[in-house]
Parts: sequence; structure tokens; C-alpha cells
Amino acid sequence: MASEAHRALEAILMVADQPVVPALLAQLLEVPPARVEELCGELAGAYRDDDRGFELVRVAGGYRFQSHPDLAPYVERFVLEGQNARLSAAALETLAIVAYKQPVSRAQVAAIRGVNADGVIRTLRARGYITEVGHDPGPGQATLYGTTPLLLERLGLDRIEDLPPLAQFVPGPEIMDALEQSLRPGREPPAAGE
Amino acid sequence: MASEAHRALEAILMVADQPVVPALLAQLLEVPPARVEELCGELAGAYRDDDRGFELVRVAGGYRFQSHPDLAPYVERFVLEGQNARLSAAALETLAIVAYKQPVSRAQVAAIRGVNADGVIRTLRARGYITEVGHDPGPGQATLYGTTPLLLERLGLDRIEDLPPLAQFVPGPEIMDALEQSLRPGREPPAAGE
Amino acid sequence: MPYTVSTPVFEGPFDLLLHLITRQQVDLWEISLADIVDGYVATLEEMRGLDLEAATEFLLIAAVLLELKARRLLPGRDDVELDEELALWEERDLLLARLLECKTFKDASGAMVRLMDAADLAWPRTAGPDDRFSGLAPDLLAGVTPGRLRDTMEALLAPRPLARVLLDHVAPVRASVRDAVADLIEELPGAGRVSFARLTAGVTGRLEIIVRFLALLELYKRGAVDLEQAGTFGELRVLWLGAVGVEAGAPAEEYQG
Repeated sequence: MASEAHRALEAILMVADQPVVPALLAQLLEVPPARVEELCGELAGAYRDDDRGFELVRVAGGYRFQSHPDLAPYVERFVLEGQNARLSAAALETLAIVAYKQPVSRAQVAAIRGVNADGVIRTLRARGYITEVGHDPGPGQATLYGTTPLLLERLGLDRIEDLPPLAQFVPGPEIMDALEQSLRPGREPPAAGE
Repeated sequence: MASEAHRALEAILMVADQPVVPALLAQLLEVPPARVEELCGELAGAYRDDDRGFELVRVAGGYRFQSHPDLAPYVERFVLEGQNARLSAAALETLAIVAYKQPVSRAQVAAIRGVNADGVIRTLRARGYITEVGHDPGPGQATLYGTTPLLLERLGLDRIEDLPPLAQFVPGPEIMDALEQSLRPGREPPAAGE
Repeated sequence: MPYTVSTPVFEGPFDLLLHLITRQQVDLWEISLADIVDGYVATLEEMRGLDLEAATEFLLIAAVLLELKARRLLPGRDDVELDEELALWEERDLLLARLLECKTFKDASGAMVRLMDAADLAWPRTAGPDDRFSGLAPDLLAGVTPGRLRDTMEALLAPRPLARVLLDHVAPVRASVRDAVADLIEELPGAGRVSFARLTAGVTGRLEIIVRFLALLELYKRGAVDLEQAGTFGELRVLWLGAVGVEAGAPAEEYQG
């Protein structure tokens, strides 16, 4: 099983300090990118089968070694400080809007959240989770924002398309009903909703 | 074979960016140091038997994962062609500390970074970016490091005093966020450390 | 039923409206706006400091609720012009759409938090090439500028992020004896005979403990509590005697005999 290609992948990923894209691995190994995917899949499977304390994962478009989540208690003690601070609820909501609607302008984010979003957008940019990705072709040429590979790493996702589909979060019929009932400018008060 | 202790060792060594001394590993795993040596020996043996592209070695008084010497040609190409032909985050941090705080001891660098910096300091010295500039007059007479003319030249600086000044108070982004959330009277955020 | 808020701060007006309507499980017709306002004011006080943004958001939403409710209470609906009726429906549809969108992204952000929490359990390898390869890179300083060094240094010197940043450290410490008296008047009647240690169990600041003690002495002076202590340094025990004369220093509306 441990072919030269497998071993070369292991060696390269061991000295990488961030996810390595399959295209570069393919170039170094002189094999097609599809083969790289296969080889990495086989390695990842072998580590799983051997019950290793590390894993080989695909994240943010590349492959990397990481510690196995099971062993977080040990690694936490070793690294001493928690690696990531929690974002505020406002920042998280804004992040969700940017992630699902990108490219998106500040004004569009504000329209959805109902409040000005400049502060949180600056926070998210400072954290490296979102970045300017262009300008609106329309009048005003508003700056448009999108998510970064760093966010994908933070989420443990390979591609932004791997986010759960937004449709999944559209409120269910009971909430829609409650809302409709409450907002109905109807003629008579609806029956007491309990 | 893959006991919890083996797996914990693998996880810790996978995220360590320089050799980890057995005493620290023993403390993290709550086993005697002699047992750490045994466990590491078993892991190293397993990787050898499986013909992995990496190895677990004892170097500079500690254990670390590294690429297998056989595969050096691949790693060399990766280092030359890949994104890795630059300072690691750890090296950049260490260089920044030495540049701004010189003369500074290893212990002081480690205190600021939160992790031991010996390996990185060695690399930076080997490249001629930092050098020994004296000894701490206090007990222990720790070696003190400073930057070299080569570094200044490479940074395009005339004198080290020409480094951009540090902001006096640099709040983290989440603190800025929280402050803005609660202090902002209108749409104008307080003008503070970008 | 008094309107109580679970804890999290409301993030946006639409969100708040949604929260009120779905959580309360009552329709607008039945909501007492006065109760909502009272509940919100209480929440603001718990937050120890006025969040201006949240407060203005709340005003906005209260106004929307009031308007919707007022419209329903208006008599003579039959006389309403068709145009006006249609406009009302249109307005409602817009509001509904925005509420649903807001709720959707709030739930999506919850899913992202779960992803982050799961990803946080694994740490990436970041070691980079070891010394054997450090001589290879032709230019190790490629891309390193004085500005990057400064940014790196500033990031290192910045206060380590806390899991959750509260602004308690910015707001002045709440340590008025008057407030502490009011707190004790709320706490003590249901507590029976209780030790001082217990009364200050959740209090961390030394100043606040002292203030609580002073408040206790104040209540003792007014005859509202009895204090017992077995001996020097013994446990101080507090017994609630009743409401005699406590109104003087306490906000009367918060006081329940």
C-alpha cells in the first residue's frame, strides 16, 4: 500500500504549514490531480483504520494533517490557550449573510439585519473571515464582500458550497402561521393564539 | 496497539511546531517520562514498519514528526515551488519580537509568544537575520539577541528605529465590536485602531 | 404574567419582533405593549448599561407594534378604501418577508457555530519545513515588510481574546448600597435563615461584598433583618423580619411584601 506517491504525499504534507491544493501536489508528484485525490483518500482511510491520533483532511480546498478531534483535551492543554474566540451573535449573523449571499454589499447586509452592519463587517475583515471581492457595477459602486479560505478552515469545510443549504433554515409553517396571524391587518381579531 | 496514550502523543506532536521534550509530554499524558520514551519508540517503530513517508524522531532533546529522509527531493521541490518559501508564522512572530524588543532573551521571546521559540531562533540566526548581541547582566546571564544589518537591508530600512511605530493600545477585534455595539450612538463608529 | 426575557440580547428589530411573536405564543391582539416595555427596561437594567443601539431598535419595534395594533383597534374597517386595504397588505407582506429572511440567517449562523465548534476540536499541523530545508528557500524574507512585522507585533501584544467579551469591566462597578439594599429586599424574604457567605456566593468583587455587608447593616438598622453570629469570625446568619420601614431607601415598585 505505501507506494512512493503515498510516501511523498505524507512527507510534503508533514512540512506544509497550511492546506496544500491538489494541483500543487499533482505537479510535485507528476501525477494527475485526480490521482492525488485518490491517494489522499487512501492515506486518510489508513489512518482511520489504524486509529491514529491525527487525520488527513480536505479543508479550504487543500489537504492537511490535523490532530484527531477525540484528542482535543490533550492538545488543548498543550497549546494552552483556546485557539479561537467566539464571535458575537451580530457578527455571526452577518457572517452567515455574507457566506450565503456573496458577493454582497454592506447595504444589503444592513437591509437583512435591519441595522447598520459597518462595525461587524470591520470585525469580520480584521479576523480575516471576509474580504473585499469586488465592486457593484451599479451606481455608487458599492464594495462587495465574500468569504475567505481562512473562514473555510475555521468551519472545517472544503468549499463554501459545503455549507448546509439555506433552504434548510427557512422557518417552518408553524412560525410562518404565527407571523401571519400576528401581522394580519384583518377585519376582526384572530382567535386567541394559544 | 493504538492506545489512548499513543493517540494523544500523535495528536500533540502533530500540532507542535518544534521538538517537544519528554518531560512535557509525560506531564500532559500523566505518565512517567520513561513511559513516554517507550510510547514514542513504539510509534516510531510502527511508522517504520508501515513504511510511512514521515518519521518520529528524537532531536534537540525532544520528539517531533518530520518528513522521511528518502523523500527529501519531494520536500525540496515543495519548499522551492510551494507557498512555503517564506517565513513560517512562528518565525515571523519571533523576528517581530526581536526587532521591536531587542536586546531580548529566548525566555522573553517565549513569554510573549506563549510558546518556546528555540528552534525558530536557531533558524533565524542561521539565516543571519538575528545575532547574539550580549548577555543579560542578571543571574543566568541569558544570551540576548538583536537584529543584524542584513535584516535591515532586506527590509529596506536604514536604521532599526525606522520600523513603523506600534499602536499604543491595540484592542482585539471582538473588543472593538463589543464597544461599538454598546457605545455607538448613530451610524458613525468611533474612530479607533484600524 | 410578567414578560421575562431569557437572556441573550436582541440583535435586531425584526428579530425582536419575531422573538416576541413566536416565543410568547400570543398574537399581537393580546400583547400588552406596556408589559413588553417593562420587560425590556428590566432587561436593559440587567445588562448594566444602556446599549443605545439595542434601545433604539427596541423603540423602532415598539412603534411598529403599536402602529399595527392601533390599526386593528380602529373602528369602521368596512369603510376602508380598497387601495388603503391593499397597501396595508403589501406592507404586511414586506415585513413578513423580512422577518422570515432575518430568522433564516439567524438559524444559518447557528449552524455555522456548530461547524466551528466541531472544527475547533482539531488543530492543524503548522510546523513547516524543518531546519534541514531552511537553507533552500532563496529568499526567506519574501513578502516580509516592516509593516508586516509591525502587524505581527501588534497582534502579539493585543490582549488575548476572551471567550465572550462583556463590558462589565468598562461600565462602573455597580456598588451602591442603595442598589444592594434593593437586591437584598428581593432576595431575603424567600430565603429563610441564610448565611452571609451564601448571600455573597455569586459576588466576585471584594468591593461588592463590602457593599452587600453595608446594605445588610442598613437593613438591620431599619429592623428589617436580624443578624446572628456564634462568635468572632463565626458564620454570620441573616433572618428576614419583614417590611417594616424598608420602603424609605428602596424602589417601591420592585418591592413585594
